[in-house]
Amino acid sequence: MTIDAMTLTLFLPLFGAMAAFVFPRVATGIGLVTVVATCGAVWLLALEVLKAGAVVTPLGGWEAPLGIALRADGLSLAMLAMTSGVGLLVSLGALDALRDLRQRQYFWPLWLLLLTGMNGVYLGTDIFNLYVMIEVIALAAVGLTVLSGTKEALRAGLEYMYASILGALLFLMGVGFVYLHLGRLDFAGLLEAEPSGALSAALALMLVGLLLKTALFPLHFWLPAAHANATAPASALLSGLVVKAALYIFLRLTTYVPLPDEILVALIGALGAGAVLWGGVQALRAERLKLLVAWSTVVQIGLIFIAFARAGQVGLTESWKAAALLILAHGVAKAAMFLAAGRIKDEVGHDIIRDLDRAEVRPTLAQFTFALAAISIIGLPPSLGFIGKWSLMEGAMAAGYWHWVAITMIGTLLSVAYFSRVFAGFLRFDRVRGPVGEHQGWALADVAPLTLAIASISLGLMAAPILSFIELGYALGVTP
Amino acid sequence: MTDMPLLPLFILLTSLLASPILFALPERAANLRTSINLGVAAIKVALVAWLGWKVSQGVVYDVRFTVLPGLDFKLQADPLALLFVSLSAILWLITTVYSVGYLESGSHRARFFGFFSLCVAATVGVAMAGNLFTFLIFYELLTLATYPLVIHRGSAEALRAGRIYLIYTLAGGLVLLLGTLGLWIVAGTTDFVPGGILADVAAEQRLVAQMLFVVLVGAVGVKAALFPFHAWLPIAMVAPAPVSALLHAVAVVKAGAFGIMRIVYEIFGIETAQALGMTAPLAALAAITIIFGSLKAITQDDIKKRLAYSTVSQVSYITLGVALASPIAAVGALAHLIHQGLMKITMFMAAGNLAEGLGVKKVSQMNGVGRAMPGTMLAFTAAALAMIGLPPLAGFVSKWYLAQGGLDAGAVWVVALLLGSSLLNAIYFLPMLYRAWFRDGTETEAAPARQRIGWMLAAPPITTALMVLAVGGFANAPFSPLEWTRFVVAIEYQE
Amino acid sequence: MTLTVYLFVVGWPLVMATALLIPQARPILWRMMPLAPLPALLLGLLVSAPQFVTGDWFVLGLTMGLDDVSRLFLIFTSVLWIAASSAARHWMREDPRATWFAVMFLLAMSGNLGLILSKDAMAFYGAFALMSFASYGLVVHTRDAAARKAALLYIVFVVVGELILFSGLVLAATQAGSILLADMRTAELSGLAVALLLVGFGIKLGVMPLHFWLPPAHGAAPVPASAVLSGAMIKAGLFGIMSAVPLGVVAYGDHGTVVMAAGMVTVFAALLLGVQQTSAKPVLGFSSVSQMGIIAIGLGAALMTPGAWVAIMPVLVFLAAHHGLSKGALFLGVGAWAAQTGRVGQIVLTLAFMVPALVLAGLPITSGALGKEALKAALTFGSEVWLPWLTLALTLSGVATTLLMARAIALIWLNPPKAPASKPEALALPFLGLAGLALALPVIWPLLDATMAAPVLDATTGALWPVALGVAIALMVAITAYAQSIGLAEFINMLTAPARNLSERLGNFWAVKRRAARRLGAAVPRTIESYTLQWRLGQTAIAGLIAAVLVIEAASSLRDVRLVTPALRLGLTEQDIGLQTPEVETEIEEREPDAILDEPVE
Amino acid sequence: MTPDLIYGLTGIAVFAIGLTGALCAQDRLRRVLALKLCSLGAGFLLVVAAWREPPAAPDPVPHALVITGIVVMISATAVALALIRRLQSLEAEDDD
Repeated sequence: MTIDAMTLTLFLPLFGAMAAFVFPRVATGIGLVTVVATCGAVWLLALEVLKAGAVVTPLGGWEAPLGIALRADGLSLAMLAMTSGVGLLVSLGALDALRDLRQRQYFWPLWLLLLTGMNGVYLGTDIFNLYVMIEVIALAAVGLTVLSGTKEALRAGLEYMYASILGALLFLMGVGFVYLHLGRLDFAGLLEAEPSGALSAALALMLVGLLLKTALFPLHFWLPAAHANATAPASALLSGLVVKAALYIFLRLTTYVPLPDEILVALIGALGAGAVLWGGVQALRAERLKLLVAWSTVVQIGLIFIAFARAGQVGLTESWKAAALLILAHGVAKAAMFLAAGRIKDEVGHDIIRDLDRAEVRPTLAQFTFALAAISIIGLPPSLGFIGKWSLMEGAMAAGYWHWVAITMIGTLLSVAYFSRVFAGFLRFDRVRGPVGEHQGWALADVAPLTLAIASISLGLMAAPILSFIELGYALGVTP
Repeated sequence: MTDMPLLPLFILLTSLLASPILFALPERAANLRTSINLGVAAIKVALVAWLGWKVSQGVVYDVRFTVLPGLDFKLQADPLALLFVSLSAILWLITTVYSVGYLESGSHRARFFGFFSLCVAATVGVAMAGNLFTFLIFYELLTLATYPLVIHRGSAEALRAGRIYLIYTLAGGLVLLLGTLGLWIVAGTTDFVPGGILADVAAEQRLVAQMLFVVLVGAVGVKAALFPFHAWLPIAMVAPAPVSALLHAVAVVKAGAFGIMRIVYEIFGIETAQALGMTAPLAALAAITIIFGSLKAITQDDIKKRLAYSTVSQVSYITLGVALASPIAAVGALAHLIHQGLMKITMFMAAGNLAEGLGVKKVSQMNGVGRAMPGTMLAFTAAALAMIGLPPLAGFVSKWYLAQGGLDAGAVWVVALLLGSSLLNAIYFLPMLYRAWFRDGTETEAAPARQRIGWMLAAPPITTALMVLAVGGFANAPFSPLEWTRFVVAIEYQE
Repeated sequence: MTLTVYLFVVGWPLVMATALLIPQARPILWRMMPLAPLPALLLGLLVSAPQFVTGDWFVLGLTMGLDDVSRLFLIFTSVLWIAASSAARHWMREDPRATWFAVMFLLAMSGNLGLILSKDAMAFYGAFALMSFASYGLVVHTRDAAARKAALLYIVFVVVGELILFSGLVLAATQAGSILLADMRTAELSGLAVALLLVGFGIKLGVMPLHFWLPPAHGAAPVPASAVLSGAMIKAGLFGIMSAVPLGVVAYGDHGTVVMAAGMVTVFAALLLGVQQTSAKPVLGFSSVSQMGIIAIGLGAALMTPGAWVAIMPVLVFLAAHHGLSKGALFLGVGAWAAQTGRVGQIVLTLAFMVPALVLAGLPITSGALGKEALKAALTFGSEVWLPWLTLALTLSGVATTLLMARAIALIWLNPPKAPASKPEALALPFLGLAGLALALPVIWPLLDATMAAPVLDATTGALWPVALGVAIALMVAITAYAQSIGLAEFINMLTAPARNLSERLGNFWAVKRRAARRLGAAVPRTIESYTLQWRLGQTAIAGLIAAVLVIEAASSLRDVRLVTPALRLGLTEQDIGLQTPEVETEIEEREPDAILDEPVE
Repeated sequence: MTPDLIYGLTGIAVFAIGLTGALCAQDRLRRVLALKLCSLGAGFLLVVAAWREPPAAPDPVPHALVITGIVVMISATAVALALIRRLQSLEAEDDD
């Protein structure tokens, strides 16, 4: 067996995680090197995919349906690229954000484990492997959530743990049904399956499990607390990347299993709408900056599901692209936003929105970064978020689903409203006594979030190549 | 170097790239900041001049790359774009000088100039956008970049104004997004093409086309301060004077008016719009705005608010000229785009000088300011008289064409409207001039802190006032705005 | 001769006005003041008309020039300005606002000369506006209550006049298809256009009922300014009518009747009003109004009967010059009299004052009498019905003018006008010069233009139009008076009050609703949140969703038509798979165009 | 009623009980246990999937899956328990 890029992508972080755990003193170095190396591997893989359309590697030489096959196509590679790219920048941001030695020691192994899990999800082709990977992700993510060690974080982490494991177990139950019915678990098998009661049950269980893990309204109850109470880099990873793994599986599943029913699609869209509205209202009420950002994640996930449901059942062949664009956009922008929020909290000393304008120190660059990320989250041009929203609305209008358009517009207005609360806090000065240092609080640590934020804006101008890239090899049957 | 296909992009980038540099400069590096500001502004004017020369030579610029399948980011430099680009480039240079002087002792200068340049980039982008999609991008960018300027002072009042501003403009932007999407779905393209792209659609699906018209024009109407979407403009006057001057008198409202032009002429096509029966309601709306704005202006005591309402009124001249569907009126509308910009920027800068030099912010405090600041007030006077429409000042020329256009379109009421509006203009401007020149200032009112204003504050309004004189006085000269306008109208009406 | 010369003639006063902004240059500029209109006078005397020059670059194409009529206007106007500037030099010597006066004076001068030289509507309108607006500064100059009131009235009329004029010119230009005054002059303008032009210029001319501004303004302005206001500037109205209205080309019977009737009323009503005045200058102002009535009679006749124009036109020019010189002299005379410190000087000047007064009233063989007789003769070419009345009116106007002059002289003594301390003889000189010219006009006139100085002929018809117009104007006047009494801004406030109240009430209503909504918006999410937490709704939703998805799946498997294919194959490999029914395929095909085309309509 | 059906239904029932517990239980430990039950139920189901008519050997793949599942669940339980302990000690500190 030769060591190819795909195997590297999967195992580099795993070995990195182990090494970082064993050698805590050099954990930081190991972590960074590993993440960079993973990025390199993803890059190599991307070149292959560009050449071949889709690449399949049977792991350990075992062929499907029994063995573990890894498969990379445009969409999975886009997810991988986002994960490793955002991960690299978050890692850089973490260098500054994690001051505590203990935090640093645990952060790197957990994060590398998380990376392993996510890479595994994006490369996996059979649903049991996906189950294992989402469990790995869940454990690592819970570890990251409680990294700060505060009581709130522990409570939130525990809640997250329950939800996450329950979601995974629902998925596992679904896997059991599938095996019972089909005798195989790979995507290709699913693709050829005839609809049946067992498959329907499996689908129901798996879907709900995934929805619970992605925190789609009303299953979002664990998310805001978990994301708001974690340390900044952890929040960035959790919000930007982790929920995307379950979303990715959701997209794949709905593509490979018998087409979801029209009513089901509508139900998912309706839940998305609920998320947009309820999340927006809660974000308006949020008192702390990170909580607001966390609620905005709920909103965005709702939006992604609306994108999925934008044109009903028949539109699903195209709708996944809009959803994928929104996933990418949100991943990059939300990571930037959480890192920036963390920077602001570090500099100002708190993140209570109402009192931001009393601060005498204004970390301008971090605030600017926050604003840039907000542009993408709100969906203003030319950001990637805008392109995603455009695709969503375009599809919905073309199919005559005007209610999705209306919901999207309301969501946009809501997001403007809650983010403008924050901006007002940044830009108001009359409540401060004494001069305000405009350029105070700049640090090298701002570079990582700023880069992410700029990427989230400028990627919008590259939407066409991204779109054609994620279509590469998406059809499973076409590949060798 | 004879042909540079990316010239429009460079013009856009000059101010776009200057902005991060300006952000990053420390607050104390005033000299460096000033040099960068002025340098970039001057380079931009030079590039625009070059572009103008090239375009008049018949060179066609078309910079594009694909964003989504079939949907391009597209910059073009057609004569209409050039009209607006040159206006913003030249006024940017002048306003930069003014802002440097104005903010000499102010705070947050790095931020101010950073966003200021971003605004100009957005304006230039709006001007050169080759399709509605690109237009939308820059239109939103303009909103975002102006918001920090509106709330620059950072007070509670400024923030309130900023919030209202944001709500209006972003809601407008959202509706524009909706309209753009609708257009994209219905027509399959969003390109600006003289003569319009919707003739077929309008013939087949009249109602769709009509709704599209309402949505699109309504959306840009927010920035153009069309009644009843005008409320943000007077409120946004809490911004510092250069912002009010360049942005609210020129960039933002003009972006709206310019958008109306693009949409009516190059998305629908004037004939189609007329056939849809949409031009008459638009003209009526513009007429209401003209009268309403003037009436509101009369009751304002705050100088900047009065000017703001006057802007509401005056910008609708442009809309009116477009909506009359007569080439002559179109000449008036386009010329007014330039003329109104020059006049209003002069007045706002003069108002800023009054506030800076004398602490005068209200009309009732203006007694005798003419003697205290003769240069500034001369400039103000020239602009005010031009607004009223006295020849040979700029405002007269556009009003003349609008009136002729109204007669040409068979709408005699337009003449009456223009008369009424001029009368109202006179009612709110002449008392200001009267107080400034013919009343003696009392010690308590006009001379609390008579600080000298530097040349950087004094020169810009005088310069623009001279331009007001020049564009009116030499309206018939080659390369004058009016001449260029006629050229543009010939294209739009495909004569 | 080039455009440069014309621009110089018009621009020279502007240059001087600009130079006045430099404090050091002021003394010498004051000394040069009488030289400001000199280029214009030289142009008028030296150039033999007609002449046209053009400058394409200016405004919408600038055309200037001189013809027979404008040349004469130019000459007497510039003479008046020279006299007035000489007087102003001394009158303003001690005045604290002298510089202001000079700037406004020069601007008005430039405008007045410019409008005479203009041959296109734009330039004409611009110059006209410059003159009118600059004169505001002259009227308001003393800043006392009377001056302010007069100035307010003045500016209101000016603004309204300008607007009406603008619309008239726009209409005329559209109908004539050209902005050249000469083309309008020969085009068949519509009745509306002519009416607008007549009203616009009529305001400047001060013909009743458009005269309200005139006497107070002429009374309030400093003496030198009154002289040009009354002598030169109101003639701009006449000049405008003669330049832009197609007199002698098209007949406008109704307009003519109105103008003529207004003229006749003016001649006498001005007398009745004038005699009630309590100081000399307003009386002289009313006398101007009265005299303009005479000119209006001539214009009215020509409007009615185009054929009469050839005869009437030279007479009107002559009358204009006559009135300009004598009224200028009279105003300067008031000033000169007031400047006298000794009784002897006063008596001498009173006697001198009588000379232009009598000329104006129409003492035989003076220009006044000649002018009126010539007009009577010319009127015989016009409407015959009106002729006896007109003749009678013209005759009686002599009596009226005499009465007014008497009143003026009496008032000089009873209510002596104020004057700044200055050299009495220096002020007397321009007065005497003008008075002399007024007296000598019958001799000088043929020297200037022999053909224009040879007129005589007849007139007819009329209707009862003025009543309707009179009622309308009375209403307007009532409003104006009211607005004036409470202040203009206040008046506008009052007009807009209902709208403001409404918006305020709406605003309050909204504020209440918004507060309520905000309270609700704050309370509801909190309630829902606590409810969801209490009942662990999120957890329950998991079970609910599982059930829901199962039900949906079960229900859909029971239905007949169902898309069962994985989404992926729909677009890509449908023919290979063969699971898909053709009906479904067509359904998709139909759906898309439908969705695109029809949905928005609904 | 074949053994595999009984076994399968038992598995589903165990899962359902676990699910109910996970959704309804308030106590932290009890919820962990409920989740364990769920995982057991899922395991049952997979084991059923391995069942073949007696002469044939059972399918080995599900067994591998079940073992993997158990391992994963054990680690998850460990993490959960560690968290609970940490949280409880923190809360105890607060109470003091």
